[in-house]
Amino acid sequence: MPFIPHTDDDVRDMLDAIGVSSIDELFDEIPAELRSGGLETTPEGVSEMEIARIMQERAAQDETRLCFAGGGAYEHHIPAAVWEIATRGEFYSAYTPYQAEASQGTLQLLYEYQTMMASLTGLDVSNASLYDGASALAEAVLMAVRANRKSKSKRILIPRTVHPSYRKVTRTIVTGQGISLEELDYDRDSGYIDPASLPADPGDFAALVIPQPNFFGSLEEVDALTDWAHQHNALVIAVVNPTSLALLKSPGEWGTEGADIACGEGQPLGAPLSSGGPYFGFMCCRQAFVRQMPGRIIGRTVDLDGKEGFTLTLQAREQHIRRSKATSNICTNQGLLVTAATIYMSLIGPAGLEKVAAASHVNTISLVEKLTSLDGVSKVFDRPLFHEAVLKFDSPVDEIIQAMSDQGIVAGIKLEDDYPELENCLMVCATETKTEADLETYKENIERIAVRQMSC
Amino acid sequence: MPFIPHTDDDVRDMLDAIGVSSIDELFDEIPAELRSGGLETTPEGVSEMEIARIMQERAAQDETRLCFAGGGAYEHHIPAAVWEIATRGEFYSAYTPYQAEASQGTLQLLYEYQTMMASLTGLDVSNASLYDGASALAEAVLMAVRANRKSKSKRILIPRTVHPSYRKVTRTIVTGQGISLEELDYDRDSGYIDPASLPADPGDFAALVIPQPNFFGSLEEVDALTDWAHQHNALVIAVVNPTSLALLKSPGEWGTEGADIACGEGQPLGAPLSSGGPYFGFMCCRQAFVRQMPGRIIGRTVDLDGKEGFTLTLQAREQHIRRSKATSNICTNQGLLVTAATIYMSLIGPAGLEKVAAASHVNTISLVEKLTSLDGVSKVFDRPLFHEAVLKFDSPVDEIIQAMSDQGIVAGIKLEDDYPELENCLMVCATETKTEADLETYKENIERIAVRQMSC
Amino acid sequence: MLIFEQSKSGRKSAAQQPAKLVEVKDIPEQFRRKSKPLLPEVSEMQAVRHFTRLSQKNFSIDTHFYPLGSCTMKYNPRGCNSLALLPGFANRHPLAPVNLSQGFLSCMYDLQEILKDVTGMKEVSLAPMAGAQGEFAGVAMIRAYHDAKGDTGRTEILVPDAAHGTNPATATMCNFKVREIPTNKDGDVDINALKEVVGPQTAGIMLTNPSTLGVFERKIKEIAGIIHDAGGLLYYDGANLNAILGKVKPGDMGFDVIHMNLHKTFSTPHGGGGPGAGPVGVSERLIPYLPVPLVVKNDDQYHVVTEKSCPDSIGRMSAFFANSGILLRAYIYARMLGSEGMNRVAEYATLNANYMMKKLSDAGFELAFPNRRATHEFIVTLKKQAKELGVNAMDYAKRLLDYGYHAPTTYFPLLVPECFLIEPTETEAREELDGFIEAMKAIQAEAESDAGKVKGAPYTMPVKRLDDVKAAKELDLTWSPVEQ
Amino acid sequence: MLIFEQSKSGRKSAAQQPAKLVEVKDIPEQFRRKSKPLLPEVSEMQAVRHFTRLSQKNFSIDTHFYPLGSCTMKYNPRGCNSLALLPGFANRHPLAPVNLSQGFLSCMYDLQEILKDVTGMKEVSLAPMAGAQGEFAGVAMIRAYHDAKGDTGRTEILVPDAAHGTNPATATMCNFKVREIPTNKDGDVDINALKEVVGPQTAGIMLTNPSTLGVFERKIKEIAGIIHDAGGLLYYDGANLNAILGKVKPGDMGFDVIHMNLHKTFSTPHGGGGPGAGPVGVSERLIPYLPVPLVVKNDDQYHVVTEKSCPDSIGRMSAFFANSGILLRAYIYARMLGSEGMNRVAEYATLNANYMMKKLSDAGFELAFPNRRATHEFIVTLKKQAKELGVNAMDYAKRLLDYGYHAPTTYFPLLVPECFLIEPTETEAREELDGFIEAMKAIQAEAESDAGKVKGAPYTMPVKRLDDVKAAKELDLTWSPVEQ
Ligand SMILES: Cc1ncc(COP(=O)(O)O)c(C=O)c1O
Ligand SMILES: Cc1ncc(COP(=O)(O)O)c(C=O)c1O
Repeated sequence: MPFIPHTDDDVRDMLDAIGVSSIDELFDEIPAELRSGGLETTPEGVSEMEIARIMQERAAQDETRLCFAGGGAYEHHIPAAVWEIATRGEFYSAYTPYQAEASQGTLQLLYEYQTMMASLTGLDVSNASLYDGASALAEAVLMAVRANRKSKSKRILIPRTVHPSYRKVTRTIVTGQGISLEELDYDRDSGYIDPASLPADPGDFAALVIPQPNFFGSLEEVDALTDWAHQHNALVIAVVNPTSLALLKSPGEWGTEGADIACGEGQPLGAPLSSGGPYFGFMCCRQAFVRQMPGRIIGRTVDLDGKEGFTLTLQAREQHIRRSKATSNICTNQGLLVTAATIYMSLIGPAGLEKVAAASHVNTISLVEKLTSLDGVSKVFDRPLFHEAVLKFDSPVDEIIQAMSDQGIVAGIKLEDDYPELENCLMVCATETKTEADLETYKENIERIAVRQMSC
Repeated sequence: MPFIPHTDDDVRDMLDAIGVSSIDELFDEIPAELRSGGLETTPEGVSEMEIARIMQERAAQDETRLCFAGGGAYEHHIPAAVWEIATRGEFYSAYTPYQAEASQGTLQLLYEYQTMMASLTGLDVSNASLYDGASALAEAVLMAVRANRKSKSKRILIPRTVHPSYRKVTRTIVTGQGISLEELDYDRDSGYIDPASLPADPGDFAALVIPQPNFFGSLEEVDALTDWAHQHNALVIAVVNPTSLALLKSPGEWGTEGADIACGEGQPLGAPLSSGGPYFGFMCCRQAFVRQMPGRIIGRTVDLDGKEGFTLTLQAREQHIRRSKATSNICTNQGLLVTAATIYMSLIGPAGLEKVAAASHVNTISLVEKLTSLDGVSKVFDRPLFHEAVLKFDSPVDEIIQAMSDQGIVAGIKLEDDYPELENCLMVCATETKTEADLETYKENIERIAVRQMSC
Repeated sequence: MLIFEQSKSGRKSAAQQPAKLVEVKDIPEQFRRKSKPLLPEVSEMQAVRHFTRLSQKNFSIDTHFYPLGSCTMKYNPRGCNSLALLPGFANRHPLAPVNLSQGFLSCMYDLQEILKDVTGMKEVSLAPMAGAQGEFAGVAMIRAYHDAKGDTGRTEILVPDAAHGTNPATATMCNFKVREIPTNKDGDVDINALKEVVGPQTAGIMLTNPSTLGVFERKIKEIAGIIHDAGGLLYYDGANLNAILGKVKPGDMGFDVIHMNLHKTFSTPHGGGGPGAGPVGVSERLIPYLPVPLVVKNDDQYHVVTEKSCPDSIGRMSAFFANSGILLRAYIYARMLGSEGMNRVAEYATLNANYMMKKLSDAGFELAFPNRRATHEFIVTLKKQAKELGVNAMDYAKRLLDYGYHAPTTYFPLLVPECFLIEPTETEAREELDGFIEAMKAIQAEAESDAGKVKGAPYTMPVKRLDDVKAAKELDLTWSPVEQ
Repeated sequence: MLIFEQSKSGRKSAAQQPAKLVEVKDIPEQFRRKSKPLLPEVSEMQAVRHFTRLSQKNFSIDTHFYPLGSCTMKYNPRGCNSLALLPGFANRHPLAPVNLSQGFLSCMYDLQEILKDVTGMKEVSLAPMAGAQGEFAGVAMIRAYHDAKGDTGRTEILVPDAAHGTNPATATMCNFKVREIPTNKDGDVDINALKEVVGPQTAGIMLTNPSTLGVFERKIKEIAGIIHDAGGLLYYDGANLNAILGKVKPGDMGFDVIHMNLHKTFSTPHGGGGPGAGPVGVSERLIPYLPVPLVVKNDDQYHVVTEKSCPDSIGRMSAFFANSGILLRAYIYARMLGSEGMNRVAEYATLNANYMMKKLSDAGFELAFPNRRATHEFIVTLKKQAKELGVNAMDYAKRLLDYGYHAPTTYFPLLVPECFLIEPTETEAREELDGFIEAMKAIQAEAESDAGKVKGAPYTMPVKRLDDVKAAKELDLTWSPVEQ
């Protein structure tokens, strides 16, 4: 009986104490016709040793030698200490800190996290996490519609340079409430939203979403976009990569007044790629909007002796108090990942994060230079970029992806499903984890594949 | 500056406080002619990310798919909880528990460990570990010579069925003190010490070493051997595999009076194979000999309030008190491994250990049956065995070992270096980790190799 | 001390940084950050020591009995964690090509199958990242279903008054009006009240069964009939699935759509707040609307199915696959339990709850539903103590901490005054239950003899009772160096 | 509560056991065990909870400043641990064939090279499993060297009175007579006394430099001359290598053989007692006697050299290679530090020690060697406090625990009365040092105003001061069920 501590004696004594003769009797309120005959297709239980063998074999199938894909999930070095500490039972197996006095570890850590994120984004306050970057954007959109006092509009302007999945998730979540997402197209040469292309009279809208860097890795004209939105009484929702914020202007500094809400994917801060999750969404905003913010928030307070302590606060926004009038239905968030991120940021520090960002930037540029030196490979956009770039090949990229994966290499991300205009394009990323030799390996493989393609 | 927290300001302030102008000045008592110019061949420092890459590449070279070698180091399933808990900082980074009040975690654990080991071996007391099984035997020999009141002899009888490395290590350690190790030869058909072959008048000797199971995996006639030694006023040192003790008679029950000292290799209790270490040596003995036992011992006592607590005790045996008259020079032992072993034994329990032992036994027998069903493979000894067996091939085993290792399989242990009479012999072991399919894999590979050998 | 208070300009964990700061030439000044972000500048050891010590200030399953009702705080097997973090899994990019994905996808496919078996639903999507997101997906599917039929007048979702807050909040997010259904005195849904509000405007009902009152809704078939007859659909909140695993299947009760909380029933870690995983299961008619991605198996190859081939899907819930690493842990757990093990979960969780209920009742504590069986949890009400002794449920909760027990869920469900919702789970030994019961008795005695002592608790935690009012009034949500 | 007290017959961690108990038919009854061993019968969660909670009762580097003199309690990088446990390393059998060994052996070879560079010795063996075993190997080599020359009259090993206990104990184990050399008032070896005892019976001398008195032996060259002139050899106890890493090489000081404590200088974990690793390095003339195995490189292949090809070797120290996993950790650490990093270790360890020494002296604490520089450690003597206030070093030590600091080494070296041997290490921040100094001042004030308070310490640990006398007199070394 895995994980069940009862001995036969225990069961007998406990049944006696209850006054029933069998465990089954305890289920006697369940109408007999509903009782199932047990599970049918679920296999029999196995020991940890057996499942370990199974999982090792399966994991081995997916072993990646080199990963050059980004697209919202980035391979960064994660200090060993991060997960050795985050998986300590006291963090790993605790619940949401409802009993504050018995949860000061988690609560103080979250307060520290909020401080770090607010500073990184240049905004006043942070919540304690949302599910992931995409759903954080959805929540930001809902929040902006609630928070914008100057506009009753339910229109949101969202560039096509925002991550396609983020736009899809936002659509899933906000359309039920009658919110419309209007897409802004991008400049085909530079892969960014040209401020000059914005309509002079866009009509009433609640918010403009601004990604920085955008999905293609290009940098947007965040100052101009921010000011334009504010001029039209709209709020600005920044979607940012936290690593990039060590190099790039924080949303709080965009334009004259700064963005109003910043959100994004926390994965680069210590979470492994892990097939897409668990990651965490972060969200920060101006102090004025804090009561519209979804998710848990931790506050510093004092105890009966006046000693500093930490507790969940502003719970009146949340579903367990406000129920149908809550700012969001979110309850469970991504606490463990925030724990890891807080440890990560503490280990990496401000200088370290800048070095990571700079190395990723320079490595990607170097990779692009190497690859575009080959015949048949060209760079698609001519904008400054952070750590991703779109490359065009003169043949279908599926073959490249396939051939590279045979070497255990993830070559990048194919774009044409979401951007039909970007046929034969691959988006690549080389973070600080890549060495000069790794970049050469990529190039050599492309050369090899190209030769093979020609000879077919 | 990896791992150094000082800022430039700190250094300046601290130098000021000391009253020197540079760190170098602090080394001014070292004669100038001794000062080295720094390191010469040591490479420059690398980051954790870089060393991780290096180590991953090196570890990948040694990746083992299936291991059928034993010979004193056994692959057993290690519950994930064992090392997740043992590497918690509080266990991992603590020193020997000199300040008992601030080390109750380690101390209580060691007291629990002592209890478990004493019970497994059927003896009264246990120490808190020695380096490994081989050096534990060496210490047991020294101890027996000290402890034997009935004999002043420095002769030790040691069967050739004791692990060859254990005999070598013991020789390294005890010969300086004039102790002689006399080897007893084994029965060529059965691979054990035939009690009938023992001399009627062996002369004065301090102790007889009895391995169970012996190096070949065969079971010795421990009762007869124990009684024989005791009849000649010698002590009995048992060398045992702790896993086997779930199935086999404990040393305390051997013969009429039981063994006097039991020692062995603790690795099977939760330590990974890890190229031979760190493992731990265990040692247990009768209460009467406790003051002759080397190594740390933990005792239960009370605090000022009468509350139960644990502390290092009988320190008067040890080098830090007794100096040149100590029972041993051992200071640092293998505490972390004992931590793991204690967690392992708690998770596996008495029934689990028996199942592990039984499954290893049955798997090995099954492997032997499969292999000896092939032409040119035969079993060498006809004794009952625990979980190892010696097989004879009709061609040199180096080729088999090599060919198998190309498949990531460790085929077993070659014996002829230490036992010239066992030419073309391989010792194999199949623990509970091996499935029927694994055993078949072994067999199929042997068939394949044999075919290839023939076709050469 | 906060990590920031240990920070010093120029200090760093050098081994964790790329060796050099390479020069960034290609990013024009106007895009660059000017100010240093307020991240700690500490040594590696300072960080390790700080967070190790912080961790010790938490109660957790690994250290304490944690009978938090509705949360299923059972043992999180360590093996699930280490195996989910095997390099092949941890380093797999979510958009890795199909031949670097078969290991992961095979686990996901198998998990979908197990969850179908467990719930009796026809198809399962692993997409939602927690219970509440599963609820969202479920209610959105209900909307999509009605919409597809052109049945757009269904504007209301029914929710029992005992429901978890995420239920009404979810309905609102999906733009439904929420109507509360009262509970009768035995903890069942008030059928008459239900009949009164059901109608053509009813899109569906959200039910938890066993309910959050710790009792099994006996009239579930009748309720299903009422709702279905009115053209509505039934949503099952699977937070309490632990109580009936292998015993009753939601599909058999008549539910059309359900979510599961794998971080409860399938024992993935709560991590001090999350992550979770909230897969949804549906009956035949809702299959087209399932959120994507889904995993299918063709010719022994596993593939991800996305919105491209599911035009009616409510869409994506996350940027990539889902909370994949959590799903892996749940899969490993499910395989270790196996079919017999799952059955046992419900049995022993129920045994433990009924035992505690009986013992606490014997000790004089008032049960919310004395005539009912406990399911995997049950409710004690301390309203008498609050009224007569001036010691309320919160006081008992805080004092329990001093006795080494995490408090049960307090003040939920809202309709039982001064309540404790107690869920021991199947992984706790009888000795722990007895210890908790003894603590409750001891606190009762204290409350009777020295109420102030209980009201002043806790005394043995890192802090004494915290001022929540001050926290909410004088908001202090981030540390700032100026104040120091 | 002991784990045995949570044990109940028939309880188990089922997921950790092979599914079935297979029948054992081939082992005759006479060999079989009859009684069930006293191993705990607990659930997986009970074990996890028990040992997690036990761990919290420890002080450790990861939680506390731990300035234990002579023990070099510096930060143990987490990366060293996780990388040494990579599956390729953790699962490698010690007797794996050579082509499943190149990864491990290359690390060992590289580590040998680094240690040669660090120590200035000609050859290194990684075989010894801790410092004391390294000492044994070293002294055994000294014996083998003399024996090989037929110089069998050398029966004495000289050891300064300040030496660590393992030094004389080792000499005894190697069958040498130990002669103690006194220390002069500045902490150096008394050269005149040394000259008096040196002679043809001298096999060698065991020295620690810096010595365990926290000072650098300035006359080391002269001592080396005296010993060498008499035909003896110099043994270097490398426990204090942290103080001089990259600054002075033992080989340059004239030592013939040395051991290193990698669990000190190379920051491998102490694990609550061990494991360690005590490699030995030798000068040219002792190479033939090095313990086996050694790793050599031929044509880009790494090989293990054993006793077969080293006929004069003192032999093996362990059943297999050595404490391999610890050597891997040390190698990883060495690579992260690199040549510059090692230099810095000595510099900052020395800076920290001298800073603390100065500050404590300023605060009125008496230094054992006020006229000397501290090396990486230094000694304070509390003899005045013991005499005048009746508060001894042990009392100060216990009271420090209440202030959140592990005590320094007490009562060692034996020749300084009521001493604290304080070693902060380079990984501690100045703030920690200042905190410790403030605690010492506060305790001093307490000792002066309320000696009883200090003598009754500690108060905040899991237990109060323990009765060591009872522990030794009424031996209770194992738990037994009968007594309960
Ligand atoms: C009954 C019930 N429903 C729904 C939820 C919400 O699930 P989650 O927290 O995973 O979003 C919970 C969780 O607390 C719950 O107890
Ligand atoms: C000076 C000195 N020499 C030798 C040793 C013995 O080393 P080990 O404990 O590794 O056996 C120590 C360890 O405490 C020591 O401090």
